[in-house]
Amino acid sequence: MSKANTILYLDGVSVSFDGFRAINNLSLVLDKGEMRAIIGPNGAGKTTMMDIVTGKTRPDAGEVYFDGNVDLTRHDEADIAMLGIGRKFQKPTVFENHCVEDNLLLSLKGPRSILPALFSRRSTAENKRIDDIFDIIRLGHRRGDLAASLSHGQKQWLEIGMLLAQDPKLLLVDEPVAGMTDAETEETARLLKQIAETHSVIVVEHDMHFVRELGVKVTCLHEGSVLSEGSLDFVSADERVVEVYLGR
Amino acid sequence: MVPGGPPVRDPVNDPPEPVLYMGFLRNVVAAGLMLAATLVCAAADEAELRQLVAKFADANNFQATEAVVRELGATGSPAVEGLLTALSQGSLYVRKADDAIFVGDEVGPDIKLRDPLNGEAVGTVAKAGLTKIKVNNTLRRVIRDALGGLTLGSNDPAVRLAAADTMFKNPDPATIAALDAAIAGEAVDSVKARLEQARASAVLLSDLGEADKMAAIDILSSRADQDSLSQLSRFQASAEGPLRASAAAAVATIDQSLALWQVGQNVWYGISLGSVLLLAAIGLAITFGVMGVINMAHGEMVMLGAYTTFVVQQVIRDTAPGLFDWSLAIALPMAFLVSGAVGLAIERGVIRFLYGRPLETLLATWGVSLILQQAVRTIFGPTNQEVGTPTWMSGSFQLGQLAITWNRLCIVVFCLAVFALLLHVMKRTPWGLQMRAVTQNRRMAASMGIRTPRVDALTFALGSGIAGIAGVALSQIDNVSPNFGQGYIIDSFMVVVFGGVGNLWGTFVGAMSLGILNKFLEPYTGAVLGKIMVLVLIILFIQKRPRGLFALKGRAVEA
Amino acid sequence: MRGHLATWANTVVAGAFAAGISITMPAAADDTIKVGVLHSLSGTMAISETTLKDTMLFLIEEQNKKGGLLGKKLEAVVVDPASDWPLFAEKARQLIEQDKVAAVFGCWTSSSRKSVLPVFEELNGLLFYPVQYEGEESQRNVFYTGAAPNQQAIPAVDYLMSEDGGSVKRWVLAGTDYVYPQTTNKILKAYLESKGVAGEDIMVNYTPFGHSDWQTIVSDIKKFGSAGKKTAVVSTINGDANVPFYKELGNQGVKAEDIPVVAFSVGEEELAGLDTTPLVGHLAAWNYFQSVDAPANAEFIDAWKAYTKNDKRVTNDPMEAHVIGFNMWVKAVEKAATTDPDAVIDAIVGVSVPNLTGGFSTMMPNHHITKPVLIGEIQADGQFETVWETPGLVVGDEWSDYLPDSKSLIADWRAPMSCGNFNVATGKCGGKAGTTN
Amino acid sequence: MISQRFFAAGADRRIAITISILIGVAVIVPTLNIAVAPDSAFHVPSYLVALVGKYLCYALLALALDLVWGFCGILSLGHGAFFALGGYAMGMYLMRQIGDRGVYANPLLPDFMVFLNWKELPWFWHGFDHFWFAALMVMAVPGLLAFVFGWFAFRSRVTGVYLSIITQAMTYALLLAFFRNDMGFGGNNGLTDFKDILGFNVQANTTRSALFAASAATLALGVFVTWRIIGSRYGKLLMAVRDAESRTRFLGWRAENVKLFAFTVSAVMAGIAGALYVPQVGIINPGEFDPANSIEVVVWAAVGGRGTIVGPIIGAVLVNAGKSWFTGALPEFWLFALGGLFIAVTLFLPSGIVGMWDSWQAKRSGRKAAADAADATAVPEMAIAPAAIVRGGRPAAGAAPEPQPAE
Repeated sequence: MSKANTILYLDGVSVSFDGFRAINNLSLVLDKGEMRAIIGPNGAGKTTMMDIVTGKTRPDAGEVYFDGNVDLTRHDEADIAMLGIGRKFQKPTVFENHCVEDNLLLSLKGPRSILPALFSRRSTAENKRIDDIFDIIRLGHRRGDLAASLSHGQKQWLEIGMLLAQDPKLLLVDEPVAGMTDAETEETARLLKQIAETHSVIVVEHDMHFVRELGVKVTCLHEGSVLSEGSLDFVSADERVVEVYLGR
Repeated sequence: MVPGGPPVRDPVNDPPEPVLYMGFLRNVVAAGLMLAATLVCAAADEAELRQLVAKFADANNFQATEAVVRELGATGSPAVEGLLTALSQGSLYVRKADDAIFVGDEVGPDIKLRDPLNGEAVGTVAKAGLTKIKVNNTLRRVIRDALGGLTLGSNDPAVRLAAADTMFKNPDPATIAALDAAIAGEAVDSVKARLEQARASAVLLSDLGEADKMAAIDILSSRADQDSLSQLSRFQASAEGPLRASAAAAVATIDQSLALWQVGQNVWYGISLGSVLLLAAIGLAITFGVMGVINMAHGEMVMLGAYTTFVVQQVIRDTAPGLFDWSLAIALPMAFLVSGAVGLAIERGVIRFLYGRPLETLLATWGVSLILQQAVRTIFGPTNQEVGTPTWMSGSFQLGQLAITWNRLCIVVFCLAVFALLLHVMKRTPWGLQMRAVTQNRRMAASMGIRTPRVDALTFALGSGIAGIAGVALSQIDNVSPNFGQGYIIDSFMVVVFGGVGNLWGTFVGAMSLGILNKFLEPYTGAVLGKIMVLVLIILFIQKRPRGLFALKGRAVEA
Repeated sequence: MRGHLATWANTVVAGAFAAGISITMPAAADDTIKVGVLHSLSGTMAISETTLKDTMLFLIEEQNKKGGLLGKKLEAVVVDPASDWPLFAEKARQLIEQDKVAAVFGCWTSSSRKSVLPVFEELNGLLFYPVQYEGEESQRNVFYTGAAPNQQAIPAVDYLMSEDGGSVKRWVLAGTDYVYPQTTNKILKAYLESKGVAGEDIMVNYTPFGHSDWQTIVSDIKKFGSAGKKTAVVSTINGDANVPFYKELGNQGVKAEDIPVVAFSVGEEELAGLDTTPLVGHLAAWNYFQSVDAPANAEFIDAWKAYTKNDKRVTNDPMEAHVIGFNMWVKAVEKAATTDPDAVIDAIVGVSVPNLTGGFSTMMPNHHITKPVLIGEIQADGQFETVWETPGLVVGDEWSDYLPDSKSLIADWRAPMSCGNFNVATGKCGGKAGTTN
Repeated sequence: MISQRFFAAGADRRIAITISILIGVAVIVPTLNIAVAPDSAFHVPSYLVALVGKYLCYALLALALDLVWGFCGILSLGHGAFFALGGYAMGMYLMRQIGDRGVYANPLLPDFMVFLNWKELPWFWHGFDHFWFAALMVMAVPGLLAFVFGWFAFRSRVTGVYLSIITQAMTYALLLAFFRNDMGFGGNNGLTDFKDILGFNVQANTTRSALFAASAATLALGVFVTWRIIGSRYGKLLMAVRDAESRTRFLGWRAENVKLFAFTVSAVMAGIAGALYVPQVGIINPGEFDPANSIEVVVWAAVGGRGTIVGPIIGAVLVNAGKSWFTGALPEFWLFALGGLFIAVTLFLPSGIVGMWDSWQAKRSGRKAAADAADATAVPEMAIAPAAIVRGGRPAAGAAPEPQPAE
């Protein structure tokens, strides 16, 4: 396999915690501009995979490359974020004690050192960018409210908005529609598809309707390695997948 | 050993079995008499002795008293033994009226008098009518030496052994003959060995021939302790020729073996310090480690345990002095209950409103600790309270060249027992299971029918109760004062955090390693720098392992 | 909005001044003379200092029974500086400036004394300091009624070197690591060396405050003492650490006949927390023991026990120092017929009052007093028995003769010299020359 | 821009008032002390000047702690160490100013070195005869210690109680070290017997008043600086780190640097507070390193209101005023009162005095809110008090308080 045209390249990655193999010889390749859905039962290693990609967990073995030639195992979270990988957590994580607008302001692409942050003024370009993102995530009417006061779904969107503000090349989105109403789910699918037009995206999700709505290639993980890969129909027809989901 | 003093642990390595040696008793008595005979030409008769004793009345300074003691000692009469013992304990009196000498026992404001030689009761006199014959250290030493000579013939092997030790430490060539006699009559091997060592030390100072001295060097070097080392090195400094060489060799050997023992001694001190740390920290490992309550009042729980011990001992002293040796055993459950109850009250009254806000528990329990300290100060006063040590915990014994004190040994054993018990409670009992269930997943536990508030309260009470029984043990080595707990709180937090919060084994290993580390540093750096270095090492260690020694690994769910 | 801000501003201002206002409240009644008592009632030093507070209350009550002073009743103003040194300075200032006390009796540690010195100097107050200390100080406004090193340490060493004391040849100087032990040990070391003790026969050891694990040090002492020469330990270990130290000594079997320990900070109060049976024969050097056989002492002990309604309350040396200091102050005030500090300072030098050991103590021009020095051995009942005492009274020597830099200094607060550190070599008064306030 | 915000509504207005009051106090109190006759009702006695001056230094220390604890979630149990180091730097300057007026009249060595037979000035005492150098060290020493300590600790991601305990270990180690006479800082007695500061007698009323004014002004400056920091984008980031550290990392911020900056700034502020404190109380000794002192600072901040700017100031002044009063009025029982106060505050005022005031205000204005919804842009300061929102990442709604294992 060539790494050349990939945005993310995992080969033979393994990691274990206290003897438990969370990720076992996992290989996964994502092309530039691709959107991929990852499914798998609980404990399949989905979140751990994201931890590895974003630098939170170091793999015991294997290669992790970003954008063809950047070895991610040599960088920490902040570096990786600056390289252009954005991550949304399973549980919506926003700055609850800041207003919605400040949440985006802190996420905007730009220098990440202390002194500029201490003395910087908000530029018109930044204002424009924030307005644009508000248009995408449709939270403009709440911009002055505390993030804590948002509904669960709105927090999910805000977090996606924060990812967009970062302007990453690759977005890792962990269960974006958990706890959302059907209408919100639909809206989220639309939002992600819109994002995927300009970014590479990995979506981890349990909700099959949502995955179907995305209409992208699906990877099913089980016990830390890839069980099946292909279209959703192909994967859901795979007997082994049915087995791990339904039990024997 | 002060004759007639408090019962001290038998220093004999192999337990003396007087009954076994009944058959030799006659021999021993005979040897004693023989010895007496060699010390003086003729046994002084009683009248002569009384005359000597009467001299105490005129002896108005220590030197004069000392002279009388020496004279009495020189008589070699067993009759003066009781008299000298009494003198060294400060219970020999002069009756002001007629300058007569008596042994006296204080009974309230009066003194019951006994005859100094035959011990017959003579009557009771008010204190004002008597003058006590003062003794000081020098005099006590002289008396001890005098008794050493006298007691070589004692029936009790332990007393003979003590006598041999005294003579060993104060070698005098003039005693060689007496020692020879004693060795010849001695039936108990361990005592005989000590007598031979005492003789050897005397030989080194005598003008006996080279062969004798060579043999003496051998005997001393086989003893291989600090005393024999210093005697040999002193001898080496003055000796010449082959004697000097062989003394030097012996010194080198002893030095080497002592250095090894020193390592062992440091390990023991470290374990002993570690077990003190563990005792202090183990309750905190529950309240802080398991429940997440930053319990600044933990030290005060320990203090309450120590004060409970004090109260228990006071009651025992007043009502049943015979039970005193059991006082700690009685105090243990009491302390557990007292501290546990106070802990329960704190949990129900304050802490339960603060769960989930660990840093605020710090504030509230800090307030609680101030109140408890001041309460104790108001009730018991600010000064130290006397917590006695049961006789079975006093003194020390030798294990090879290790000096092990009984109270430290008891604390180590006790600490291990508490730890094992706690592990058992946590791992093997339904209550422990509930406790673990509640701390791991509260809601799940609640829905399984576990009454979580009750488990919280009992867990906190358990942690506090354990702190209380730690207080019982620590009262044996430290001041029992209102500030008692303050001295342990910082160390306890260090231990728990160093070991890894929430892990009992971590606390155990943490306490022991900090204790041993401290004791190995202390000889090189001194106590102050040693402690600073340990603190710095903890800071550095936490950089390396930000969650302590025994951190739980895994995909920690982080917000 | 305005209203709420105003309220809020009030809170801050009220908070800031609450202390001052409420402290001013107890208005000074003119028919009493106030006496400040500045001893920690909480914190680490409460253990020692609380007794001294009680002593002062007792003395004031006794004096009032005798009709007070200058026809007025005495009134005690007790504050708690809580073992917190800067708080000592704050409280001293409060006592002098707010409560207008005529004299202050207080402090225990050197740090607390050092902390209040500038306050007493600035506000011209009077401080009676009752605890043995390292010396090297003489201040116009302070009267040192405790022992200077020459009134405690040096006689103790002299005794141990004497035949009665066991002709000690080898010395362990063990202390808590702070100024008093450091200075005392420095003086002792110089003194011992002047008496021909070799450097290798002196072992100096320092431990932190509140040190509780004495295993290593006691075993080191044992080892040091087994070299064949008679060895003694001179302990300047601070109060709190003494109990575990003595417990360890007892348990490791260090007997007073073999290695006696002479302590300068262990008195009856400290021993009250200990079973002294294994410690019989260890020594302490003080200027007073409860066991001293003197009528004045017996009378004092009885009155004290009656006052505290506690038959077991012990007395100790710093208490006696307060008794002497208080009586000296009373006498000086009577002599000057005023409580004005300047007048009292002038009047008090030369004042002589009975001490509790059956003699008289006199305030010297250097603001230290004359005292007998007693060496006592610990008895099984927790008391000391005097085994030796100086033939006469010893004058407190503020500037040690054994430290090179203080050799040539003297203090004399009488006019015209009126100097706390007059250098006899240069003929100059160092530092605050001519400071009368 | 600044002046506009300075007089804006809400929290900013509160800051403006605080600064105005402090500057007012800095001018008025010394005037009332010096210029008004002692028998006048308006005279402020010197005793009060010294006392309140001390409180103001404590307030600055509490503010410094709150910058890291309230706004960044770093519970430092070792802030007393920075305070004490600043104090020692100032104390060393004051010692050197004594010159040959010490009791031994040694022109070079402080008295405590003379009687412990020191022959020459240790190297780290050099330079302290210049005020500028001492002033620099007042900031540099605590700042450097905080920087090095924080650099290691934050990089290794030591958080929560682990961090708190190692800060405690730090101050405890320093306590023991400064107790050692060999360190050359006067051991247990510390540095004392000061004579002059910048050529003025430290005991003179005018000097004391000037120091008071300096403390009040410095505190005002501290409030201003803190307010500017909190209001900047960095300040938002600081609180973001407090609330969701990993989120900031995944956004590309280096959370360790964010913390390190605040920790260092806070240490410098604490050092300055210590430097102002020393000439006013006249002594600095290792007691200031006592871990219990650092815990007390936390208590002040909590009583006043954590995560607010004025809260710690109010807390420090109130608790210390209470302590001054209680230790005089109830010497035997004041610990009960103080302990009871701490318990009561945590139980009944969980977000401190300011927090309670704010929530009371919010309730009151909540009634008006329907009519006056336009004011929504004015964020009340309470909003940034974490106590009011979510604790330990657990939704506050309806959940009963429960224990959680320490992290």
